[in-house]
Amino acid sequence: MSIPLDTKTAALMKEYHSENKCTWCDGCGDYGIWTATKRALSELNIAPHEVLLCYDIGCHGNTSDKLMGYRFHGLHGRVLPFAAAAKLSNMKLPVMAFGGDGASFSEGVGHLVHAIRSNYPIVFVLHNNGNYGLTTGQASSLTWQGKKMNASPNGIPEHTLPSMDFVFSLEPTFVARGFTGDIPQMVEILKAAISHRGFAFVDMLQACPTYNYFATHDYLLERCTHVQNHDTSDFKKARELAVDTSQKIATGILYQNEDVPNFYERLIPRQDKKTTLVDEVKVQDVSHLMQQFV
Amino acid sequence: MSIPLDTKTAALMKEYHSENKCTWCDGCGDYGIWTATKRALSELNIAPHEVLLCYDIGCHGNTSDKLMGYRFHGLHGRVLPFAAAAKLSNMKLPVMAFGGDGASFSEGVGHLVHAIRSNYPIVFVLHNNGNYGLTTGQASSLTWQGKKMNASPNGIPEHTLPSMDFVFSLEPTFVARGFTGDIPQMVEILKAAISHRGFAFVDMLQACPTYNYFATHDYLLERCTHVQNHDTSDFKKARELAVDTSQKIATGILYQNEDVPNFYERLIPRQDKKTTLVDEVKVQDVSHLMQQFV
Amino acid sequence: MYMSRASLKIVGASGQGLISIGEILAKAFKRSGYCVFGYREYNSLIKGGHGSYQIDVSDSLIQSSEETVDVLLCLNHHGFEYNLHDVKDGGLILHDTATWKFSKEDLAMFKKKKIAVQFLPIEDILKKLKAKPILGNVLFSSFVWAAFGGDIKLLKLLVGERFAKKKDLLDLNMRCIDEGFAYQKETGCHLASALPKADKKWKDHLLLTGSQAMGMGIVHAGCRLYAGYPMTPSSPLLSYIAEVQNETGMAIKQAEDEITAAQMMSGGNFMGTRAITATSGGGFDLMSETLSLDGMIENPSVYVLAQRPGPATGLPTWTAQGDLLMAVNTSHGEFARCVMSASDSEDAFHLMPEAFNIAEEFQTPVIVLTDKHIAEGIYTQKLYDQKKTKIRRGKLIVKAEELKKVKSSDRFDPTAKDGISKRWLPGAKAATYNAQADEHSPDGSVDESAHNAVLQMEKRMRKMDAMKQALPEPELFISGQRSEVRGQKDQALDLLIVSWGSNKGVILDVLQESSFAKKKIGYLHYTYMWPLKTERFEALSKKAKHVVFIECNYQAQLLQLLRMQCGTKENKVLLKYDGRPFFYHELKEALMKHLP
Amino acid sequence: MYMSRASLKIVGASGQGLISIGEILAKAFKRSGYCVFGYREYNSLIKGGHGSYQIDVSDSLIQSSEETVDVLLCLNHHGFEYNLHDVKDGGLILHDTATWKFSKEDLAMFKKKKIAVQFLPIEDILKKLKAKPILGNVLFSSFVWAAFGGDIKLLKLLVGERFAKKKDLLDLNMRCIDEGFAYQKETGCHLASALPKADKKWKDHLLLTGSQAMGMGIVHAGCRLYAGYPMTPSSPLLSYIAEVQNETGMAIKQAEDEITAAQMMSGGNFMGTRAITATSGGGFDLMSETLSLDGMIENPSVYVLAQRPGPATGLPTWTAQGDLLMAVNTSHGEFARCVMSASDSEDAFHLMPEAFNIAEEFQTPVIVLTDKHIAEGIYTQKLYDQKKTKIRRGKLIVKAEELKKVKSSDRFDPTAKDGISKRWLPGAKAATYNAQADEHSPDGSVDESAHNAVLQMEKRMRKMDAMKQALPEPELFISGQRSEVRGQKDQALDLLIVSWGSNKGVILDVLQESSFAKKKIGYLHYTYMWPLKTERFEALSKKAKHVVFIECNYQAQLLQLLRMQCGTKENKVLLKYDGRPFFYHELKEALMKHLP
Ligand SMILES: Cc1ncc(C[n+]2csc(CCOP(=O)(O)OP(=O)(O)O)c2C)c(N)n1
Ligand SMILES: Cc1ncc(C[n+]2csc(CCOP(=O)(O)OP(=O)(O)O)c2C)c(N)n1
Ligand code: SF4
Ligand code: SF4
Ligand SMILES: [Mg+2]
Ligand SMILES: [Mg+2]
Repeated sequence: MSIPLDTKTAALMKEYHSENKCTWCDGCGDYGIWTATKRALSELNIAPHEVLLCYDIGCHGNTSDKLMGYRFHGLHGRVLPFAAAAKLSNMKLPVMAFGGDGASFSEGVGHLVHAIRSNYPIVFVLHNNGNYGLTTGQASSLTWQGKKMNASPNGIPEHTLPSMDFVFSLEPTFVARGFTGDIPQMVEILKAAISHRGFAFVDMLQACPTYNYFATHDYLLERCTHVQNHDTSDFKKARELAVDTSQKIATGILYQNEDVPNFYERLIPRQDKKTTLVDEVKVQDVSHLMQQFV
Repeated sequence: MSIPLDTKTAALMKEYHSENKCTWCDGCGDYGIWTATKRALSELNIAPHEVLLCYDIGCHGNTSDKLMGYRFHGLHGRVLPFAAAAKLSNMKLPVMAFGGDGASFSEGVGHLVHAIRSNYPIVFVLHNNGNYGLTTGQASSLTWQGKKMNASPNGIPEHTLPSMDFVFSLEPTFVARGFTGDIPQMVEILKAAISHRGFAFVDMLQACPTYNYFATHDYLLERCTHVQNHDTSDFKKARELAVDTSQKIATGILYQNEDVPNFYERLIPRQDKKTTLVDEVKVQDVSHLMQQFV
Repeated sequence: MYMSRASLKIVGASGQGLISIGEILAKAFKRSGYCVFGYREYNSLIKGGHGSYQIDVSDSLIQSSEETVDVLLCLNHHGFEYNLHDVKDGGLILHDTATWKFSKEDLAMFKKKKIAVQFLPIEDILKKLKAKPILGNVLFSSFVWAAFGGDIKLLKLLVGERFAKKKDLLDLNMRCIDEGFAYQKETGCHLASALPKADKKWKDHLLLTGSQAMGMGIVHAGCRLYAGYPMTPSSPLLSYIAEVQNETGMAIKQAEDEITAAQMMSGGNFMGTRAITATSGGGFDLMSETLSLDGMIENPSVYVLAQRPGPATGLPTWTAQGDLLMAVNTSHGEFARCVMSASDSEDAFHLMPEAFNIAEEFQTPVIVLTDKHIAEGIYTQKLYDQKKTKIRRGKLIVKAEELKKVKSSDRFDPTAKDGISKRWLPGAKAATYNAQADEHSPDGSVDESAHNAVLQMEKRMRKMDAMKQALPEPELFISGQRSEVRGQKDQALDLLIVSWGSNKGVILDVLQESSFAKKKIGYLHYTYMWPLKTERFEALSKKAKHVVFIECNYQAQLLQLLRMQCGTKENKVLLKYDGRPFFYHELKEALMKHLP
Repeated sequence: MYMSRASLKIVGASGQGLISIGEILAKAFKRSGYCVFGYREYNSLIKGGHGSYQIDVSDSLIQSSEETVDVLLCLNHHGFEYNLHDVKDGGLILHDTATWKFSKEDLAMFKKKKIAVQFLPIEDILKKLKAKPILGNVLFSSFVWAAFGGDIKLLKLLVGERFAKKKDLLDLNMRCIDEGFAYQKETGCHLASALPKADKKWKDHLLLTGSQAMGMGIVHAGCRLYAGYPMTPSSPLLSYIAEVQNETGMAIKQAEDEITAAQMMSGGNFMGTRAITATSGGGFDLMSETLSLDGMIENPSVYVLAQRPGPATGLPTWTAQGDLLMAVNTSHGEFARCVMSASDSEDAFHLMPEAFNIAEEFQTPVIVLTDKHIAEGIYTQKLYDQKKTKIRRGKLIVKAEELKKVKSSDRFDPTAKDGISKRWLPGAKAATYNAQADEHSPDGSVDESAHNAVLQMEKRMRKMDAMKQALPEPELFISGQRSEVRGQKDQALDLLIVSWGSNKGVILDVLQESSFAKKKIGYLHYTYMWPLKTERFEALSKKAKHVVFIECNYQAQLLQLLRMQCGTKENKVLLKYDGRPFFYHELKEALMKHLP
């Protein structure tokens, strides 16, 4: 699985290196996403000071001090709006947001819904380990029904949320699915996501050997299959591929539409501005506004 | 549109009468839902003290003191969890929740998502007027793109949320759509919803002559068509009917599945309990629990 | 020094056009040389609820409403019934319903109080003009304006400005004005006697709401992103900012909820633009977790909290000052914050650059309190002096050569003087850092050691001391004078009034009354509420015969805060918590009782 | 009266089994006749972070931890390095890594402090037994237990209980115990000398965490619905309540977020069951709007707020008392609420029925504060006296004949004495009402009049006065005595200590020390924080030579509240805000300095 890196990429990979030691359990899928993130950025020739990485809270959020880059580690469930506004403020900087399945489908599900329909020009990476890892293995909305979990000794009484159908119902412009056992594929996905025009939803199926004893690394390894000859512009087909995981789990870029303007592009007041919101912080003359009140 | 009421129903309708005068604008669809609610309850022979009606905030929420019954008028976007827990506490009482499109698809969208997947045994009536009425006509997630609204002089930059596809992605067990211009149909829908086993989602397309100048009463009147010969157990067909509103808007009961246990029925600890949670408030002997710690 | 004032109230159902009439007349008065203060009351209903639009005018500065008026303009019968007793002796009631019958008691009262009742045949005139009912507003305005002896040309100009975009209506409007003047002549109904003499200095003033003032202040402050969610009384700010977006070029987001709005505001400020959000109490509750986040990551951030009476939904369209203790104490954990409060259209504007400056200088959240009374109050405002505005960004580093030198661990360096460490923005070619919500080491890595926790807590809390130093003491006013008194810490006062926020206007108006002007009464007005400066208060209160706190809440919240900070001797309170602001005579009489 | 105590600390990486070892040994000590107090430290990581499980034992009541221990059991080298200096003179270090080399400094220190280092060949023994690494925990426990001179049968019984469900493992476990004892004999490593004499009264006590105590108290209180959301340190309560659900028959909902949890708790209570929710600071922020709702609709409601250091994510697995001012002042608008604070396993249980009783009697939200130190502290607890529990539901009407008589307008009748009006439940055959979040008339209809606003605000706030009357004064303890002193308001004290919450245990432990016992030191312990009773404090502080506040926060929040309520003279403070509780010697020494 190790691919030789060109020297430039290798050099950037080093710049992303942090002295802080990783603290995930052995076999945790977060290692893979962490590596793939650094790699994708390096391969895209983005230096640490040229990106903003925004983390939610959870095991995945503990990535925030294990790599370099401008980083933000925020509140449970809230990473998306923070990241979106950061991006809108400086459209020159790529912005990535990372969140857990607990954060994204429970506490923060409203933000996910509205981030998709807003088509913010950011990447969202879902660390999908099917449970609340950091708080010691409670069920998330994506935990399978019938599985006993911390605080759910009888399994959950709710239905498991059909996340992919849900996401597709919101007319996303980019949907991909990766698996933490396949770093090269994750790198490819992330690179495409970072380059996407609007909101890129990336579902990373993540092994959590400590608490997720159903969708294990082996389970996923057996089922995940890279989509072949798939027309990523075919919404209907992509949705079917994404939703039906009964036999195989389709991974790779499932859907992409570059024709839909992103949120910033739709803001009429920003239409022909060359500067960013960050550039424009200065005393603004409001004489013309005052005139309306005389 | 006026149907003769039998005497019992008429007597109950009177019991629901409140001395407080309605305060909606002329032509507001809330009048229709208000009437249909009282009528449905009366026809089901449910007296005011035998029901709990929970209202969100908004123009629709101003119904709460315009009829009798045990009522609750809560916070913006939060009516569902309050109503659900009230119901779980006393399964003997029918519980209805009413909310606006602003409340249900923005501030409280997470509650809607989780109420559907939880299949709580309550009715939810969406007063869908396509805007934030009470706060004077701002856009909601269901406002059409391109329409100028208060605080959105350029129209909204987000996509209009495809509410029906969204709801269906969550595997609902009851979906109906009414139109505030057709009270008898609303009555039929509400009666079925109140009798439903799990979570009944009722989308009432509501005229708002003051702020909604696109999906007007006339617009809706022209398009809304009562479904005929429709198999309400056909999920796929129901979803298509619900989603495709390009020509006609299908109204009536679109989908119903009584085979799915509701949330309460799934709670193992409540499995063979004859009493309600309300009945059980008394000092509980915890000797057996203490024993585990000696 | 008795203030000469006249007042007019338009009453009816919300949606009946009372705002149009009010706005036209208010503008007409101002342009004729009067200082106008406008006050609206309405219920939380779209239409049909009882509403009023009151205009108080004077030749000198006026920022309060009387409880009784010279003219009552009734757009419906309910309004008439409801406000019947609010007409002054010798006043006038106007209405447009030919069929009204008055009760014996009413007629007796009219007689006793010498109140005239004048009917306007609006419907007939409109029919004659083949005009829609909506034009009744212009007819009403025109009649009233004529009765006040107003200039017909001015009114035509104003109405012309209003309908500039609807040319077809313009002509009909002008004819309505003519008809209004004509009918006034016919009736001979004159009001001019109630008016003080005009003073032309007001003509060039702005006439605007506190929300519009604040909105312009926000634009002026270099704020480029507004993320909000509608909630009265913060909605007018959102509406204004949104309305002018194509002129200002700002990015506006009506978010999916208040949590989102707060997070977006925080994200924008973190990235380095200036961003703001606004809400009312319930929405602010939801933002409180984000406030705590901003405290932890030392993020400059600005929250506008527009107060209305709570708890819960409370009285959504009314006013209160019940959220001060909350603003100071809400949000889990302990962290530095600044709470300031707007008082009127003047500081609603000027506080905005200041809020951002303090946020950036101290790298901390700032809460700007306002209330419904300010947000929807209509002020006559001198053109804002834009020259005095400076943008201060504190320890923000932007120069390439300095950026080269920073280390990751400079960002949250706990040894930083005053607790304020260097800040630089994402995207800057420099060492990167982590804005970390967990307790962290200087570069933002998680650090859970006891040693570090103490260092970082003290770093962040030291900013409170620095801020307290930097903030101005509360303003002192002396009865009979309208402008602030500098220095004079140790005045011996007959009475010391302490208050904050929107009470300022009415308190100062009342203190111009001769009975107060001849005593030595001090008014200490707090704008910066937290950290709380107490020195001036302590000095003055020691020498004052009496101290009275005036607040629109139940608990006397400013008094509570002062007690917490410095202890105080027995104080008197004048509290109001019925959703209404203090009115002019009400306050005057209440204060009389406290005069030594 | 010197307390004789011994202590043992297991250190290593989280997930390495230190909890198992700790639990087994703690239970073994208790069953042998010791009072045990357990204290855990760990980082917010699933595995790998440094963690510790400390057991302090004594023959008499003990509720604090020492900073240095008699025995340090190291499960990894980092633990050894990190806690090396926490071993007492003459103490013992145990480890299981044959290859460890010690530095010169370490060896010198061992020598100087007469610290013995003992290696256990865990790996070899397990290999011999063909047992999995996890069984190392039992081996460790067995060796330590043997070294303490413990009874092998007792240990086998305990381990047997633990593995009752995994019969296959049982045999291997027993053999591990034998091997542990055998190896201890071989080494001759003895620890018994550090132990005080056992007292058999402890044998029948419970050994449980504060969360388990609170969980049982909740069940006991007749609470039938728990709606929560995981957040340390409230999660253990959720886990416990969920674990026993099939025994208790309660309905449990792990909600989608804290807002939901609070709304569900409120909905359940509104319907008439008893329902509760629990969270920590950040989650509580999100609940604060609902708190305001409960205040407005006068809904009995119970919120558990388990404190940890903030702001933001802060130190999620550590302790603090930084949310008191928030609990008292958060949420928009002004309304009645009760804030109480648990101190230990005793009142964590007994406060729960009380919380519900107060909520129902005063129809108001109740916030129960706890903190990580209580939630995860391990207490030796006398069997709870269940007989003293009464369910009080205040003005709740359930009888048919009384229900027949109620009018809709009784529900929020503002003339009700103490502000508490009649309450009856949805479904009752009676006049119906509207639980209205808008300001309302007595039957819950919207009423925005000034008159009504005042009446209803005063109705709700009057409940604060009634509650203040009804709540008990803070408890007074005198140095050298463990139980509360009644009456004696006007004791002249050498020193008055004022504190609250989990500090109680360590303060009382320290006050048994002879140097304190011989002075007249009073400890005033607050359990009911709001409304705040001040009479006893005022009386005592007037006559005390010194007053010192002990709090685990930066601002001295209880002191702030007392100032706000009654003003206080200059007070001293002993504050800690590093995420750790006060430890025994630390507090002892700090207090010494305050002795007159
Ligand atoms: C408001 C709030 N509620 C709860 C928590 C506790 N909490 C921290 S992380 C987390 C969920 C973790 O699950 P997920 O998002 O799936 O991330 P994972 O740990 O699985 O990567 C929770 C509930 C919190 N920090 N803040
Ligand atoms: C937390 C909070 N945010 C905002 C508001 C203000 N508010 C009241 S009703 C409402 C939305 C109304 O829209 P909708 O739910 O569609 O109801 P409608 O009035 O259209 O019936 C809003 C934003 C509030 N009361 N509470
Ligand atoms: S608990 Fe699961 S997600 Fe968290 S670090 Fe361990 S393996 Fe990874
Ligand atoms: S604004 Fe619209 S929804 Fe509200 S009362 Fe008027 S018509 Fe009805
Ligand atoms: Mg997860
Ligand atoms: Mg609506």
